[in-house]
Amino acid sequence: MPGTIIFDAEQSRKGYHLNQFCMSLMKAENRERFKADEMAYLNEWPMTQEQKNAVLARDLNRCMATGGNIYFLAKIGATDGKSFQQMAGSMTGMTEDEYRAMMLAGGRSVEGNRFVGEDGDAQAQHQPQGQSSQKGKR
Amino acid sequence: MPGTIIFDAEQSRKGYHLNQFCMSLMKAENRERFKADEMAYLNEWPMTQEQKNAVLARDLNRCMATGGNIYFLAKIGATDGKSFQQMAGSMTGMTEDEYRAMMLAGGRSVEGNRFVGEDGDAQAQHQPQGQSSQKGKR
Amino acid sequence: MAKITASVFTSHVPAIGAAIDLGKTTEPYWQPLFKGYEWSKQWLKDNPPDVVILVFNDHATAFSLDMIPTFAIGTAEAYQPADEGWGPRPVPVVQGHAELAAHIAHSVIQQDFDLTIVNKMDVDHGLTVPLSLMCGQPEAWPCPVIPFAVNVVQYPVPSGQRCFNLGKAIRKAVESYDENLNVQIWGTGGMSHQLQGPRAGLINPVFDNAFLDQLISDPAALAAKPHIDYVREAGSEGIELVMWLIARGAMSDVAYDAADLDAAKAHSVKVKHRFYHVPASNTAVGHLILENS
Amino acid sequence: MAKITASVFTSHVPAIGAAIDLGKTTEPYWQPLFKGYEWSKQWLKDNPPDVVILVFNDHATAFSLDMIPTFAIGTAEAYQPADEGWGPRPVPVVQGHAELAAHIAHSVIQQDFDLTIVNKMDVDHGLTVPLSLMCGQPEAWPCPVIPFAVNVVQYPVPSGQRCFNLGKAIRKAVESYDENLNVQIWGTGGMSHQLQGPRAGLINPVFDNAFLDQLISDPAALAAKPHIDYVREAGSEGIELVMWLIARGAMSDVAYDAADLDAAKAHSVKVKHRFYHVPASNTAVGHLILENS
Ligand SMILES: [Fe+3]
Ligand SMILES: [Fe+3]
Repeated sequence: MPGTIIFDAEQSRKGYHLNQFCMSLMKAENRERFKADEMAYLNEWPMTQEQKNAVLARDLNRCMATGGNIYFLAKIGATDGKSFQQMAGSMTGMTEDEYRAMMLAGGRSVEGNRFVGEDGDAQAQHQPQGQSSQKGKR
Repeated sequence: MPGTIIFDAEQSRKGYHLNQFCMSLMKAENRERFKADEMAYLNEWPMTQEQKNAVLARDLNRCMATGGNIYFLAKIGATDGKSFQQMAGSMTGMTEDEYRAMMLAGGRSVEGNRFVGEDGDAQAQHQPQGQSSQKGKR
Repeated sequence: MAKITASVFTSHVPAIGAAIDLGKTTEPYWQPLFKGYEWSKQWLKDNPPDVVILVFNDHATAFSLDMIPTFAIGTAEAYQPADEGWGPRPVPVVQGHAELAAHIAHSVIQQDFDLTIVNKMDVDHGLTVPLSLMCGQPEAWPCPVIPFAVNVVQYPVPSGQRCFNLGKAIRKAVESYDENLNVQIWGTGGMSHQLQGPRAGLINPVFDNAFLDQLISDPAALAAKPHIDYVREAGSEGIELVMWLIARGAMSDVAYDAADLDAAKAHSVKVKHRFYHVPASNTAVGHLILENS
Repeated sequence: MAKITASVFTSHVPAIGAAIDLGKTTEPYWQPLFKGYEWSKQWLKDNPPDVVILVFNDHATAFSLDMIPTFAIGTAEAYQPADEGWGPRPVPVVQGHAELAAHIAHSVIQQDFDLTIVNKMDVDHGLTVPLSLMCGQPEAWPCPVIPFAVNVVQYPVPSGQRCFNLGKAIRKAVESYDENLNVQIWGTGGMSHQLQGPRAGLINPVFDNAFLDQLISDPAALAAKPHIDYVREAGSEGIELVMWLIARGAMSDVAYDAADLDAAKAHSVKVKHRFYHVPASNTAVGHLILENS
C-alpha cells in the first residue's frame, strides 16, 4: 500500500526507545521537563540521532520511518497541544485547513490508493500533497 | 487436598496488596527500609491488619490464608536470608532439622495425603507436625 | 444465569471525547454525529445492563512495548481514566466487576484462549469514549464495566476468525455464571481511518457499510476477511474493526460449534439502531445496536 | 531452514543455583545431583545449539499480579538476571535472539495462540538455573536464548493439552524460519514438590518416573492429564510439569494434526540421557535429553 507502514516486530525493535520516550510524556512532570529543554530530555534516551532530530523537527513521517508508531508519537503531539487531526494532516504535506476540508468533504478516497504504483493522491508521485507541493511545482 | 491452597483469582484479589508488598522487596533499598522499620514499611501498603500481623510474625500459613502466594512470600524469606527449604519447613510445624531430615529421607509421602480426611501426616489431625506437636501432646 | 442480551458497536475517536468534555456537542461540526447517538442513550436507559463487557484496544497507554498482550481481561475493582498526554479526561472512574471478570477469565482460558489477566490498568479513550457516547456525562457510569483489551497496534494482531471465536467463548463463559445478570458486550474502534503517512485521512464508506451489512447478516463469513483487506480498504487503523467480531461472536444466533447449529438457528438478532457518519476528526464513525431475540 | 534437533528437560530449583554460585557442588548433599548433569554438559558441548528456546515460569519476578500473561515470548536483545530478594545471581546476561523470537511470535499467534510479546524482562532462577546446570559457570552463555514464560502461578493455568499443542505450533514456526539454525527447546520446572502449608515437602517418585516414561513414549496421552492429578500426586508446585509438554510437543515424532500422522510416524526420538534424584531442597529433580532422529 502507498504511504503506509505496517508496525511489526521489526519496526517495534527499531523504534523501541523512541516509542518508550513517547510514552514517558504521559506524565505531566515529564512533559514539563521535555518542554523546558527538549534536547536534554531526549539525550536521556538511547535513541539514534536521526530519531532525535525527527522528534525535534516534529517530522512524524521521519519518526515513523525510524520505527515510531502513531499511537506512541501521538504523545508528542499531545504535549504540544495538537489534535490527532493536526498530527495526521502534518504527514501529508497539506495545510491544516486543507486537510480539515478534505475530511469534511468525505476524506481521502481509496480509489488509486490501494496499491503502490496507482495514481491516487497518496502515491509517491503526488507527494507532498496540498499547497506546499503546488508551490514547489510552480 | 489437605494442607493445600489453590491460588486462583479470588485468592489473588484477597492477597493483591500483600503480594505486591512482597514484590517490592526485590529492590535492595526497599529491603533495607523494611528491615529498618517493618511496621512503618507495611503501613505504606493498604493491607489488612491480619495480613500485616502475619508478615510481622513470619507466619507463612497465615499469609497464605489471607491471600498470599508462596512465590511472592518468598521475597520476605529472601529478605531475612532464609532459603526456600526453611520457608517451606516453617509451614509444617517441624524444626528445620526435622524438615531437612524428612527431605533427605525422600520427602513427604503422598500416601494418606491425597484427600482431606485420610490419615497422612499432612492431615489436620496431625498438625502441627514434628517435635513442637509432640511437646504439645506430652 | 447471566445472559448477554445485546451488543453495541461504535467507533471510539479521541476527538469525540474532547468534544464532549469541552461542551462542543452542539457545534455544527459535531451536532450531526451526536444526533446519531441520541436514540442509543435513551435505549441504554430503557435497557440498563448489570455489566458491560467493553472490547477495545489500548493506544500505547496501559501497555508499552515492554509487554504486548494479544488479549487482556481486566479483573480489577476499578480503573482510572488515563492521561494520554492531554491530561486525564474529566470522566468518572470505571468500576469493574471483579467476580464476573475472573469467572470469564477462568472459563475462556479453559477454552484455549491464552488471556493475560490484568489487575491494574488506566483506561484510555478506547474505553471511555464509547461510555461517553452511550451515557453522556453522568456523575458515575451506570454500571460496572469489564475491560477487554485487544492488541491491534503491533503486528501480528489476532485474526478476525480468532476474534469471532473468542466472542463465542465469552458468551459460553457468561452463560455459565450463576448470578442472574443482564450483560451487554460492546465492540469498539474503527471504522475506516488511517492516521499515518501520505495516505492519512483515508475513508471508505462503501467498505464500511458493507462491513455493517455483513456484520449483521453473515458474521461467520465476515470473520474470514484477512487483515490485508482491512488495511488496504479501510486504512491502517481500520484494522480495529476486527474487535467488532468479538462482540458479534457473543450473540446467541452464532453457533458455538457444529453441534450447536440448530440452537443458534433458533435465535436471531434484531437491529435496533444503525448510524454512519463522516467525519469525526480523521475517522468514519459507525454505530450499531443489536439485541438477542 | 531452522530445525529443532533436541529437547532438554530439567527441574529449576533455586537452591541448585545457590549451590553452584557458592561453590558447594562437591559437597555430599549436592554431589549426587551434579553428577547427574555431567554427561549432559558434555553432550551440550558436543551438540552446540545456535539458539535455545527455554520454556520456564516466572516466579513472581518479572510478572506481578498487575499483569499475568498465560504465555509470553521474549523478543528482546538481552535479559538481566533478576534480583529475587537475595540479590541477582552472579551469572552472565542472557542474550536473546530477537529475530527468531519475533518470527516465532508471528507464526504462533497466527496459529491461534494468544501470546504476550515481551521486550523487557529480568529472568529469574526458572531460566538461569537450567542454564547453569547445563553449561556450568562460563563467562558468557554459549548461545542466544529465547525465553518463553508460562503462567503456572495463578489459576487457571493452561492445560497440558494446550501446552502440548503449543509445542507443535512452535516447531512449525521454527521450521518456517529461513536461516539454517540448530535449535533446542528446553522444558523446565517440576518434578514433584510442594512449597506451601502442612503438605510442604511432598515428593512422589512413582508419579515422577511414570511421568518421565509417558513423556518419552506417549506424550499425546500424557497431555490429557488434568491439573488436579498434578496437584494431588505431585504437589501444588508439581503443576510446573505441564511446561515439559511444550518442549515435548515440539519434537518431530509428534503429529501436528491428523494429516501429519504418517510424517510423524516416520520420526522417532532417542533418549540420550535420563536422571532422577531426591532431594534438592524441597524438590524431586528430573532430567531428560531427547534427540530427534
Ligand atoms: Fe482506536
Ligand atoms: Fe519453578
